[in-house]
Amino acid sequence: MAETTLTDTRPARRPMAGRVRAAMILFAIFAALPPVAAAIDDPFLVLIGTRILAYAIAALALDLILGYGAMVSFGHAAYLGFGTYAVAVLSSYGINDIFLQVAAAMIVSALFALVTGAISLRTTGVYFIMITLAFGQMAYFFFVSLSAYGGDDGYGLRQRSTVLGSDMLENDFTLYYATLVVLIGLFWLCHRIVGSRFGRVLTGIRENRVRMEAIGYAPFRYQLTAFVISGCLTSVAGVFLANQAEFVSPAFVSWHRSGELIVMVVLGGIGTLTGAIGGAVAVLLLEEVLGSLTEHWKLWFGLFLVLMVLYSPHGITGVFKKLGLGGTKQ
Amino acid sequence: MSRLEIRHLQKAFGALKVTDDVSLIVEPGELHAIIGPNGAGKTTFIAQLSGQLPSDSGDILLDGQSLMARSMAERVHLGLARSFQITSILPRFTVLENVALAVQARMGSSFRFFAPVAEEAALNETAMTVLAEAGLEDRAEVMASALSHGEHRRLELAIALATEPQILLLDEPLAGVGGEDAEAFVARLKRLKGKITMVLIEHDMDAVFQLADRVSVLVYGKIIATGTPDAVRRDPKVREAYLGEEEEAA
Amino acid sequence: AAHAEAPPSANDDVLKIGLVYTLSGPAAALGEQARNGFMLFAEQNEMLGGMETEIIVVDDELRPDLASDKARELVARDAVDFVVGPIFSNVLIAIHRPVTETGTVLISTNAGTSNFAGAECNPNFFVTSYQNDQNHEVMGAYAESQGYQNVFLMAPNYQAGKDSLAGFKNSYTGGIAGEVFTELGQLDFSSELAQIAAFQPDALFTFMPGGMGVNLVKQYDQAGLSSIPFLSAFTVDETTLPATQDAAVGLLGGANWAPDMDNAANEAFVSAYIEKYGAVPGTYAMQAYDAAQLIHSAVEKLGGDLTDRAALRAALTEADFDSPRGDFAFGKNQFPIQDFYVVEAVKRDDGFYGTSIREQVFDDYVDNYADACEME
Amino acid sequence: MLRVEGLEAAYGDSRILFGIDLQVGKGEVVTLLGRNGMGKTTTIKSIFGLLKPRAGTVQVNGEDLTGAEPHKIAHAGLGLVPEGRQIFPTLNVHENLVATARPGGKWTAPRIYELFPRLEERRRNMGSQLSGGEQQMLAIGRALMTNPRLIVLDEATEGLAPLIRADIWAVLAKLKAEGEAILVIDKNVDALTKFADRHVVIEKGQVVWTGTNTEILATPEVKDRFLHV
Amino acid sequence: MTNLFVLQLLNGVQLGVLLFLIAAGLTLVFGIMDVVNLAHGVLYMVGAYLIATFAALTGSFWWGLLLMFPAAIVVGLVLEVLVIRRLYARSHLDQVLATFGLVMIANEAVKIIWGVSPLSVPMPELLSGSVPLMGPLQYPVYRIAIIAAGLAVALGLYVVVNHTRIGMLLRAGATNRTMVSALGIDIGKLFAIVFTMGGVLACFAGALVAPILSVDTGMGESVLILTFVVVVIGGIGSVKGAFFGAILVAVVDTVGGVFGPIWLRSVLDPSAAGQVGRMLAPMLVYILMAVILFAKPAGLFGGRG
Ligand SMILES: Nc1ncnc2c1ncn2[C@@H]1O[C@H](COP(=O)(O)OP(=O)(O)OP(=O)(O)O)[C@@H](O)[C@H]1O
Ligand SMILES: Nc1ncnc2c1ncn2[C@@H]1O[C@H](COP(=O)(O)OP(=O)(O)OP(=O)(O)O)[C@@H](O)[C@H]1O
Ligand SMILES: [Mg+2]
Ligand SMILES: [Mg+2]
Repeated sequence: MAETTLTDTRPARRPMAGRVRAAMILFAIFAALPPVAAAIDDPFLVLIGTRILAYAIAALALDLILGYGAMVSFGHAAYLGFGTYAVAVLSSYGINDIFLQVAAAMIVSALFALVTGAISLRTTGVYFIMITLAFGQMAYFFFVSLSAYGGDDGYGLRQRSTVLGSDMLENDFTLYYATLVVLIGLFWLCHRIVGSRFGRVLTGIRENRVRMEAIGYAPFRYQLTAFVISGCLTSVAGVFLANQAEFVSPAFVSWHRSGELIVMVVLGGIGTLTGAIGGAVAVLLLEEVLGSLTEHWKLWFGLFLVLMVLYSPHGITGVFKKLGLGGTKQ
Repeated sequence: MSRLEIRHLQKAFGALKVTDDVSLIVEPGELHAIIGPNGAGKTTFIAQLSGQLPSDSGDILLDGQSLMARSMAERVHLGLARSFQITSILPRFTVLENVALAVQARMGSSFRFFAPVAEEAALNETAMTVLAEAGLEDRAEVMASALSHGEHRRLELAIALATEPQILLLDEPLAGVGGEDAEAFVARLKRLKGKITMVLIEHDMDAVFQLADRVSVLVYGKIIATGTPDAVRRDPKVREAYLGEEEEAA
Repeated sequence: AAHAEAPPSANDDVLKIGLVYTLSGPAAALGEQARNGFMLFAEQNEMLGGMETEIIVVDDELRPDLASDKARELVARDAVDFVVGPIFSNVLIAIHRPVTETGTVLISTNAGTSNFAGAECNPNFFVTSYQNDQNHEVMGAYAESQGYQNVFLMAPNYQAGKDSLAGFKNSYTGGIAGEVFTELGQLDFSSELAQIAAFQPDALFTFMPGGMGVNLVKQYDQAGLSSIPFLSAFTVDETTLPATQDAAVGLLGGANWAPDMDNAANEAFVSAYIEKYGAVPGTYAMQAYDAAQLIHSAVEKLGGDLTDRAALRAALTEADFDSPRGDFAFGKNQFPIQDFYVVEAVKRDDGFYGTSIREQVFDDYVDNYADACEME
Repeated sequence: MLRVEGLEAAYGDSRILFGIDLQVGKGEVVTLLGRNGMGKTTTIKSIFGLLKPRAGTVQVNGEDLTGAEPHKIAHAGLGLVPEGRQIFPTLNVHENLVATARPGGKWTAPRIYELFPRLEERRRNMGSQLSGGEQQMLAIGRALMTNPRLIVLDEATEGLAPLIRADIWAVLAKLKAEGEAILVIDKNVDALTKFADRHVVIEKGQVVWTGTNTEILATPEVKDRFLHV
Repeated sequence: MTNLFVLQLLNGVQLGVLLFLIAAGLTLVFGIMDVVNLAHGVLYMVGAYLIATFAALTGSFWWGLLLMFPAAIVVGLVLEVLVIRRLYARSHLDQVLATFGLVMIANEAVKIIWGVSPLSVPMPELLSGSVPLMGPLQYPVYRIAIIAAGLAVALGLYVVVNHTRIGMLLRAGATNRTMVSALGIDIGKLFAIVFTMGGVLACFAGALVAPILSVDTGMGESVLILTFVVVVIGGIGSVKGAFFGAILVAVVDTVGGVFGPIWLRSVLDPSAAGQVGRMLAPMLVYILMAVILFAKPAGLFGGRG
């Protein structure tokens, strides 16, 4: 979405230190959650927490291409699908090891991203959004047609994944911390990618494609690489989601999920990585909290979104910056 | 330094023949100016040379090697760089980053995913050298969008030079640059002369006649004259099509 | 996860029940009926089973991924004794394991998928509705009995749709004029109706729940196809009749009950529902009402002591209450054994639209999967 | 006609203008001179309300229009040829001319085509498919089509061939003869001195010299010091 | 067979015309004002609810339709003034987020106001019944009326956008708002009018389908994606594109849905054909879009990407 960024007058990338600090604070809070949940005797918090962490991984992966590459993929839920179904399909054949499942999810995702990305990258802007939606929907209907795995009814898992033969993930706390460790690892990875040579080229292409070509870059290769990386990382989120929900279904692959991922990233503040994580937390927590307060929570959630856009142009990151937290001065 | 040879190049937009069988040789180290009325096809010609626009037919040879099948990026790696008539930079990158990206394009792989690029001394130092030559060193940390028009033009050239081209295609580098800045700009191009082969499009006749070794006049897709600045200036066809009487007084 | 936790909340004297229904989106009408049905009984009997009762209503938004968390929240955080719901099969699959593995009882008041009726039957899982295939089988048997030779089949292209046509064919042996899968959520059936008009079958059998059914019925009428018998399941019922009104009158459906059934329990239920909610209850409401009755009867039997899970299950299996549908008993898979009917949409004497019993098709019908259940 | 007093403006935190005073009378041609980056374009933007002034006033025909919406200012009789042309890329040449035209004055499409025959040849071309110089001609034509009483040209001859540039000077001289007011920014100071009435030189956001045409011709130091030409 | 084909073609055209009515407003707002409005589907739903309400109040479809228009104008204007107006200068993603919020608000509000049960609107007497088509086949009058109304709107829009000064200004404003206003045009007012007009068209489409479809809270969402597909296939901002895109999508969907399986059966064995057919049928529209965008990355009639 090249024109998307035109009205945005912020610098392409700001000093990272503040954001990393904000992410650290977030991670510390995450790490403290299970003890707190245990202390107040509410183990359910850990389960919600795991779901939030898994979506945070997906949002992070999406921000890599959306925020830094201006590739607004509206079909990213497909990769959640490859992740969740990798768990379901392999476990139905007795393969429960999480490393094998992640590897399978990534390989399938990489192939899918490679093919659909190569086609989608012929287009830009809203056309890109829609063509990725098309591929996302194809993946969706593919999963719907998997009668052996319940079609659109979905498929309940009989057990969670194992880690090198150990069933430690059956413990909700362990699953939570495993997801957190993966999130932190991937955040670090994305952070490095964004600051690398590759990341700078990617951002440059977003800013001015023709100029980048004129100094000798072939944009397609870089964009496609980023697209594939993002797809693979998203599928990791799917593996953890399947373990959290203990069942898989095309519901994880519907365009609503893709849209929700975009909402998380944009609400958090695009192109900040930390924002994507914050956005995932905000969206899912608000759903939880508003949902427990009122039957008409969607009304309030919608209102919140509208007001955020109107009054805080840079999402949640913007709010924190205004409050003097998390961001760095320019 | 390279030699550029253009053979029977063609390009049409619908019925409009914008480049109409153009053949031209740019000798190594030469600064070859192309002048011509507005809409004559000069920018189109540059776009064809750089690979931004595909050509309908004809051939472009760089040191004897055909460029026709090469992409824009590949041509840059072969040493062909260009500047844009309408400033084209990365507005939300700093001035330094704009140039460093061009340096990076030349210096090895960009498929490096981990090492922080901002700390790569080699890139930054080379970029600073280029900026210093362009007189932009004290603007290095400024967001490129905040530069004035004149500074934009300088940055535009600096980016092109940072790719260390063998041949530089300049599309109206002086557009909107006035006074002292323009003089400095011309002086800068003079210093580059002989080191790099250049193709210059410019409507500022002072600059053209000061800088060019040879001048070609492009009128509606066809080259109507090629020669030394003096010869071209005296050519009545050129006066009629392009220069008018103003230049006589100047 | 495998939590072998103690049965939750066994030590306090509040009876906690979680309702999981779809209460938003286009399918919300179904969830509302079910919730109303359950609440009707709960409010008539403030203390279910003689215990102080707390009911937590949860909207699953027809999102299975979300529902599994919400169900777990009910079990882990709210420590409910029973989870009641849902409407849709995909939600059932998502919440089944999280609820039952903790020892909490799950009572489905609508969805009854084949896996949970057969090999995966579960002592903590009860169903007050039917096995999903049964209503379709009713219509198949009816078509068979009418001697139709050429039936056109149509269902949305998703799992339940495929199951429905399979169910119909279980008990129908005649010819098939055409078999069409429409898009899920399709609104305009002009193209399918054109095919029906071209084929002129003996009858149409369709499964078009919710808004799809409303549209199909209206367009069926408008296309002038009313002369072709319209056999359906979950298409013409009390949730859609307010929208289709006259267009649906005379269309047939398969069901385990209709609001005009002639027995005291039913009269009490229907009139109370109409009075309270100003609408005619459908099967969704009736089955949820029965779930409330079921809990009431079992808890009362145990005198409010839910610590002995085996005793609780035994009390539940007895199904000792008066269902508005008359005969009701649990089979060994804890799915109902009940009668099935062909019902017809009518304009009722009170001005409302509703379904009405036309004829009984099955008596004390056991679903086809019960044999595969190895419980007890 | 136009009176600007104490105009101050900034982009975010960076202040650019520090009190610009400027007047253009009826039928007067005034130039705004200064080296690159001194704030000429910023002045124009502030006058047109495209950038909200931080302080100072902008009056058109005695009416205070400081910070008013751009369309109100334009309606008061100002026509703009902006820096960088800003042609509408999705409209063809003819549409570019007529879309924002304010009929009723002497400028009509045929007259513009008479002025720039090249535009007539390309009249079905989309704005995005014009050469740089053609776009520049179109921008001037488009501003004239609003039949302004004061036309403001920001680097209107940038990128034009010498022949065309000469044409434009001739047009401006003609406009002046017809009594129209002009505010012009251009680096060809020599050409300007042939028909301008007064000159305003700005440096670093402040007016550092003003004077009549004769004064500037008589004091070459001005050009040396502030313009370096 | 040919009869059926013709009938399906007609059905496709009718669906296409309806899609066009919705897509036209979307493509205008999108292409011309550069606003991605996810809440456009909501307007379609609101149109249906409005006519349902007014028709029930007055007891007449025609009065309902007549009253729907001023109400739709009010809805459009309020939306523009309160929210959309502030989104013009914002990035597409911000617009997506805000209008997504609007969708949630509207769906919930509709639920609160009208309840969750679907409503229905009676078919006007004048347009009920069918006309005989070739052979034994009939075609409902009401659907013919929809086709006629859609074609009339299409023509009108085409003229306005491509051959009037308003149309030019809109196109100009889409790419460079500041310049248009610097040349003396009150673009704010102009955009408000266009947005409202697009909204009214969507409401009109909703009102038109109310007699044949059920009026429920999900109807906005179900058309939204399809409408975007139409707009993108046609090329953003092109009314002509929206028209042909809508017809193409609808015809491929209807005709492909019926004749695709028949064709599949001729190349595959029946059970495989059934399976493949069921998997492909819902993908058809998306496959069409992917293929078109692959061949023409800016849609059939699109200029910009
Ligand atoms: N994409 C296009 N489609 C159609 N015509 C085009 C397109 N691009 C350029 N043209 C036309 O081709 C001709 C040559 O344009 P070009 O930009 O090469 O001219 P130029 O010589 O650089 O002029 P200038 O000195 O004014 O910049 C112009 O008449 C222009 O209108
Ligand atoms: N959008 C912007 N944001 C921040 N600073 C800006 C912006 N535009 C211009 N500037 C700064 O304002 C100053 C004045 O710019 P302006 O464009 O008014 O100069 P100018 O006199 O028109 O120069 P030129 O002759 O190069 O066009 C410059 O230093 C420039 O860097
Ligand atoms: Mg040019
Ligand atoms: Mg300027």
